[in-house]
Amino acid sequence: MKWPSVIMISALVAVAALQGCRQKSSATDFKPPDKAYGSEPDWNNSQQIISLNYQQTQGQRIFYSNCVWCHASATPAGPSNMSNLKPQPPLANDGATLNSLSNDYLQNIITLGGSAMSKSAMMPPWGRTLKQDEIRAVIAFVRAIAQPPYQQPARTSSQYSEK
Amino acid sequence: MSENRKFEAGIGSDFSKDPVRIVFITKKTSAKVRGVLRDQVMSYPHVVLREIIAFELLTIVLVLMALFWDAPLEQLANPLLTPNPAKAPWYFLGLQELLHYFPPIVAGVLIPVLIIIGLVAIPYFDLNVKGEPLWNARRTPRLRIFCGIVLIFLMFFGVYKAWSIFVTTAIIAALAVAGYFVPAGRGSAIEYLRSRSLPWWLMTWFIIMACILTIIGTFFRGPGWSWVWPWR
Amino acid sequence: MAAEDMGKISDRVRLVFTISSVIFLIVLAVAPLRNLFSEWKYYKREYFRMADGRPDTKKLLADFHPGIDQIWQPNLNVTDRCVTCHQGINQPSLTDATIPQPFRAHPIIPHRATEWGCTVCHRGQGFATEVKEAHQTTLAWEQPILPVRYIQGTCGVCHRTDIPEAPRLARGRAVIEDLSCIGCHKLQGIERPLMLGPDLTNIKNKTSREWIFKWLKDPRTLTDGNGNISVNGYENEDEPRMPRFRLNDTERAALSAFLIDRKSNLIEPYKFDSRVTAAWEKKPDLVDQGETRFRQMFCSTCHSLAVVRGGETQLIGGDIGPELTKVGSKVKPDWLVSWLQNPQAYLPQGLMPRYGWSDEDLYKVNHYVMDRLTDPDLLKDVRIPEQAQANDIQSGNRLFQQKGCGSCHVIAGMKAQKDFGPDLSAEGAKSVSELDFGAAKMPRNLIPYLESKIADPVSVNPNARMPQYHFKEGDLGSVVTAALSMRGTQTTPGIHALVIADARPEYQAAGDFGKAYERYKCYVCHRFNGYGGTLAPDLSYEGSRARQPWITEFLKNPQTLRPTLTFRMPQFNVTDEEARVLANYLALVMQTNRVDLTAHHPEFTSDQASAGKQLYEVTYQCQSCHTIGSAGGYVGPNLINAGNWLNTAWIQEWLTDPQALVPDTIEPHRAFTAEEKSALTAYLVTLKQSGTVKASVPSGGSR
Amino acid sequence: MSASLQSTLKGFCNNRVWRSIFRRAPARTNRTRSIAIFGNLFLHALPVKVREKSLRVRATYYLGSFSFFLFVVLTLTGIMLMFYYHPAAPKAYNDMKDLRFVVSEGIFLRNLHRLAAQAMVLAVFWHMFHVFYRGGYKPPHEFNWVIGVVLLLLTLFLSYTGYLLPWDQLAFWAITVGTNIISYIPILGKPTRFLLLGGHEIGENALLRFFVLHCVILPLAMIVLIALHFWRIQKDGGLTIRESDERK
Repeated sequence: MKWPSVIMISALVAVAALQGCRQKSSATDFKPPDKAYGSEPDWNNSQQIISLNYQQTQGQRIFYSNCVWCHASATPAGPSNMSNLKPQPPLANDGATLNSLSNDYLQNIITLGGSAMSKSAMMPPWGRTLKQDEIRAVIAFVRAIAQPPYQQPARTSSQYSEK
Repeated sequence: MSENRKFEAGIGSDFSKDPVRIVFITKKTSAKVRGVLRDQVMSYPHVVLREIIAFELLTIVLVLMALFWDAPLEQLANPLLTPNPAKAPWYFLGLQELLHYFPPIVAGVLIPVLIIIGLVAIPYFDLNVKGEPLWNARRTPRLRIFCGIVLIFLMFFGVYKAWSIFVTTAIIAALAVAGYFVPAGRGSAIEYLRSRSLPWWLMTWFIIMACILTIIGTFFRGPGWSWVWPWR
Repeated sequence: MAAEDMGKISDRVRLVFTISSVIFLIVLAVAPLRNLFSEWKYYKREYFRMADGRPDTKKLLADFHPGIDQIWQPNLNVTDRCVTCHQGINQPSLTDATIPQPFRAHPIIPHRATEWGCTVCHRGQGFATEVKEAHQTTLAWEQPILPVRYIQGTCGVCHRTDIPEAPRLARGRAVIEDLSCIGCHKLQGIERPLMLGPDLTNIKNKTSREWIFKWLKDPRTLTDGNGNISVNGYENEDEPRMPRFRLNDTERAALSAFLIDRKSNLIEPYKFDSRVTAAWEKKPDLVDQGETRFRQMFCSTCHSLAVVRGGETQLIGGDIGPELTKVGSKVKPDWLVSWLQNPQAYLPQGLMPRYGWSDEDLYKVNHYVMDRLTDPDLLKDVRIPEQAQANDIQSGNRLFQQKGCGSCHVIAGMKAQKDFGPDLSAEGAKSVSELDFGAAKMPRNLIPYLESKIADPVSVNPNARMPQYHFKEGDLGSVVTAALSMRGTQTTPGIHALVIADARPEYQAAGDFGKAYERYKCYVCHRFNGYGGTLAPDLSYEGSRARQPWITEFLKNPQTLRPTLTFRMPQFNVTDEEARVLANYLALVMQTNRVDLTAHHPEFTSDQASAGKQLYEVTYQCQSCHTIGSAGGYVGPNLINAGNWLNTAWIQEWLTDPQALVPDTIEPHRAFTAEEKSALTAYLVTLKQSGTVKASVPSGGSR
Repeated sequence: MSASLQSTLKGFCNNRVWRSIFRRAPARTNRTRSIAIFGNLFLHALPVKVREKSLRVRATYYLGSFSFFLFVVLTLTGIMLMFYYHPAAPKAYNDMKDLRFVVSEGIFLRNLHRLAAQAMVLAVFWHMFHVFYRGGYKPPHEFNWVIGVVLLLLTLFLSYTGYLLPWDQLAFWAITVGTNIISYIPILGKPTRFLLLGGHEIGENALLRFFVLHCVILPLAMIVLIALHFWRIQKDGGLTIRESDERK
């Protein structure tokens, strides 16, 4: 009467052990690929390279085409427009200023412009020039280069309703 | 069964205990039922049981191997992408190796056809019916013929620079000829070689040749059918 | 002996039978269990466990299914079982980097995974449900997963036009085009231009054998401002297009002898007006004046010079033409004069425009170049016999062909070399068995092959004919990305239909305009109906934008509209007649039907203009980007002369939707009311530059 | 324990259903044992009695049996594999992938089939050599030897036709090499190759022909010849016992 159970148990143990080895070996063989879709040097320390994902890379592109002129200390064309503006716009990597602002707030001020959010009218509204996804990407890029680094707020239920 | 022919009827076993089995044997046939009763056992269960054991062992080995060894699968067939070397299944690699040495008509057609004819013809030449050792009788003429034929073969292999075949053939022929010079009643290994018959030598030569060629074709041939060492 | 004994079985056989039967049964029972331990089942269980421990379990497990999941798109030839393990790709709550793979959500991209599958972009084996088979190169699958850094390579399979979303791909394609890879290789999506390297038939006129010798040693060393051989050259600036060939001194001597021996007609020295020579010969500031003229003509828009700034040598200037720091040690004075006068006589397909020089300017600039842009030490270390030997010439001729020089350089009387290197138009689809790794120690896989072959051709094959290229940081990756995008003709009908061909419009300008257009090489910087360069504004709609008199004036004396630009329109010294022809053509032909110049506009009132000024300065604060006079931002163009410059209809249309007129402009699209638009237009057309303002604008102004 | 087990067994065998199938009680006498062999369709290819010496492992190494069992295993696994297989390019290859990655036990079945095929070629060769060295081809077994040679060729051809079916590079080029050898036959070579491949190149036609040969024609021929082979062993007087065996 004992035979069948003994057979089954020993069989299971043997197969589990053998298959277990199999699992491990193939898992360690596989080297995960390089994760960076794009990259950006840290503005405060050009030796440091920040890896960007797809969305951040798209934000980087839009930032360097539309925003860099006023929100960076140097532009592709050389001098920055920052000095011509009063009040001076914040640098895009200025974490001390921007980290405390929520994604929704940034999304709004970029979409509607400074005057709509009771800020300087020098910030134009980009809602008709850029798509919402593009603005979201710019925010993602800004978050990626922030110094001090940006910390995601604790998970809220609203995150799940996104999209 | 016409009436005018005579048959001798015999009974193969104990009539009372065994199933009835009638055998008609004409006078002319040499086959005879040798009824040595003591020597026999019942197929059921002896043979049946042993066959079941054999089947079980085979299945065990096959299943265990199938669990831990995966059948190879390469990329999708692509006529534009010739692997170098393109190899036949392993059992044809001996033949493919021959093609490397000899002209296609010889290696691809003549030799396989001769092998098949040879295999089919074996039982119809009573060369080995008695299993008579090669050097038992008419020793000197046999030695001359044997050496002559071996030399012709070696020349043939030499002309085509088939050195792997040449060397193997030469060694086996030398062993066969050695039996001629060794007097009877020496060590058991030499005695064994001396007592071999001609078909034994031929078949042994064939098997060793086939194995060596297959092994070379499988493991020692690289791009352009050039010689490579498998451990490199 | 009893007959019954004939059936008796020995104990040994019984034992063997028992044991083998037991093992047989065990094995048969166990064999099917292998299926339970498939890798994918492990990941299914793991996902279930992970989802179970999260607050959003219900949502995560809503479409959980314990079997194999797959995305099936037969027209794309996609059967992707990746989703069997990558179960969270559509779960927005699994985007954190803390979520372990394979469960993390996919970043949002324009192509939804459920529509396109995974392997279309990522490659790898969609059939597989095992980690190794799905991701790596195996016997049954030679195309591994693309590392994310090269993933833009697959964008290029369908998108043959550059897309902004794939910057590495676009950069890689640009580098491949820039380095003239097409000279030796067939490439997907790139056509052979009329000229790759300069014609070497008459090089004897241009330079010396010593210089050729030095150039062949390493073309980059010539760009070093300190006279040192710098291995890195100017890493972050443009390199010479000429790669470094592996040549020894004998070979270099032979090649230089061969090139300098070409029988060409020596050019006649240009005869300057004797009054000019007499007047300027003795002037101490001749060279300085030449330098000023050189600057004024904005040669630096296309050519760069090494400048020491803050202790660091930097190249300042454009990269359309060669870098000129030491050009005085390279070229012969007579050649330089004739070149400046008419470059198209020496190189008909070259990019250098034909300036209208006065003798005085030519004399001054020529002296400046031959005097200042030199390095006396440049050719000091070149030791070759003065006279070219016949055998040198002969072996030089042989080398010229062996090295494939004829693929890029033309020599009259010699056959051009074609398809010198292998066809790379389907390189990205090559399987491992088609690649020649030689004895190189590297993973047998296309990606490391491309990386090392492009970075250092001899690393893969010591006898490679391919020369050594040098890439700026990151460009190697871009080039590999672009090479991976070249997958040849798509055999899958579904994908074939998706290929978005790169429309490369040809713009042919005819008549008098065509002559001037060709003379000044307008298309090198400007774009005309999709054809031409991107350095300067697109002129396809210039007639709708600018007023004809302004264009005429601008051509005669270009001014800079955007204060921040370092690249400016050169001073070509356009003749009145040519300016008229060019302006006429631009104003009449280069129009968009979005702007109706014939529509009648009511006259603007001064009230409107002052309301517009209010809007400009207070409500919308346009001065944050635009300058009027000397006040305002650097980003947009200077509007001080807007009234003379821009058509009224254009301003109206521009304020309505700037991106409709110039798709990539960064002018924000605002929702102006009709009144606001009229008011702003009214204000802008009042801005006309007067004589007094002219003096304060540094870069000149309209006459 | 043993007694109760035996009585249970007895009861089981006395069951009406059991008796309707097997008719006879367990064989305890030589007569019933003979009937067990004789009256059974599957066993009656065996002789009722065999010589004790032919039971020795060294007499056969069970090579013939192994060859036959491998054929049985191949038939069973082959039939199961046929449920998943389409003889069309490139579907055939995708079926291999499905067997490997999706079908439950698919890869196991394929492993088993492939292993058994290789093992059968080996076993048949070995069987032949063994029979030769034991003199098994001698009268009255001559013709059975010839049948054996034909069975060897059939085995090779079965294995060879099966080689193409996965439609991968290995299959394609192995068959290319093999069929090129055929075309060396003077006059007949090219037409034979054309007939075999259904064209000048290996393509879908060749795949279909190889499939039909592999799954229908050759197995049928094999079954008929195996039956004949077994029948002849019995009719030719059982296994050959060598004189050296007799002496011992």
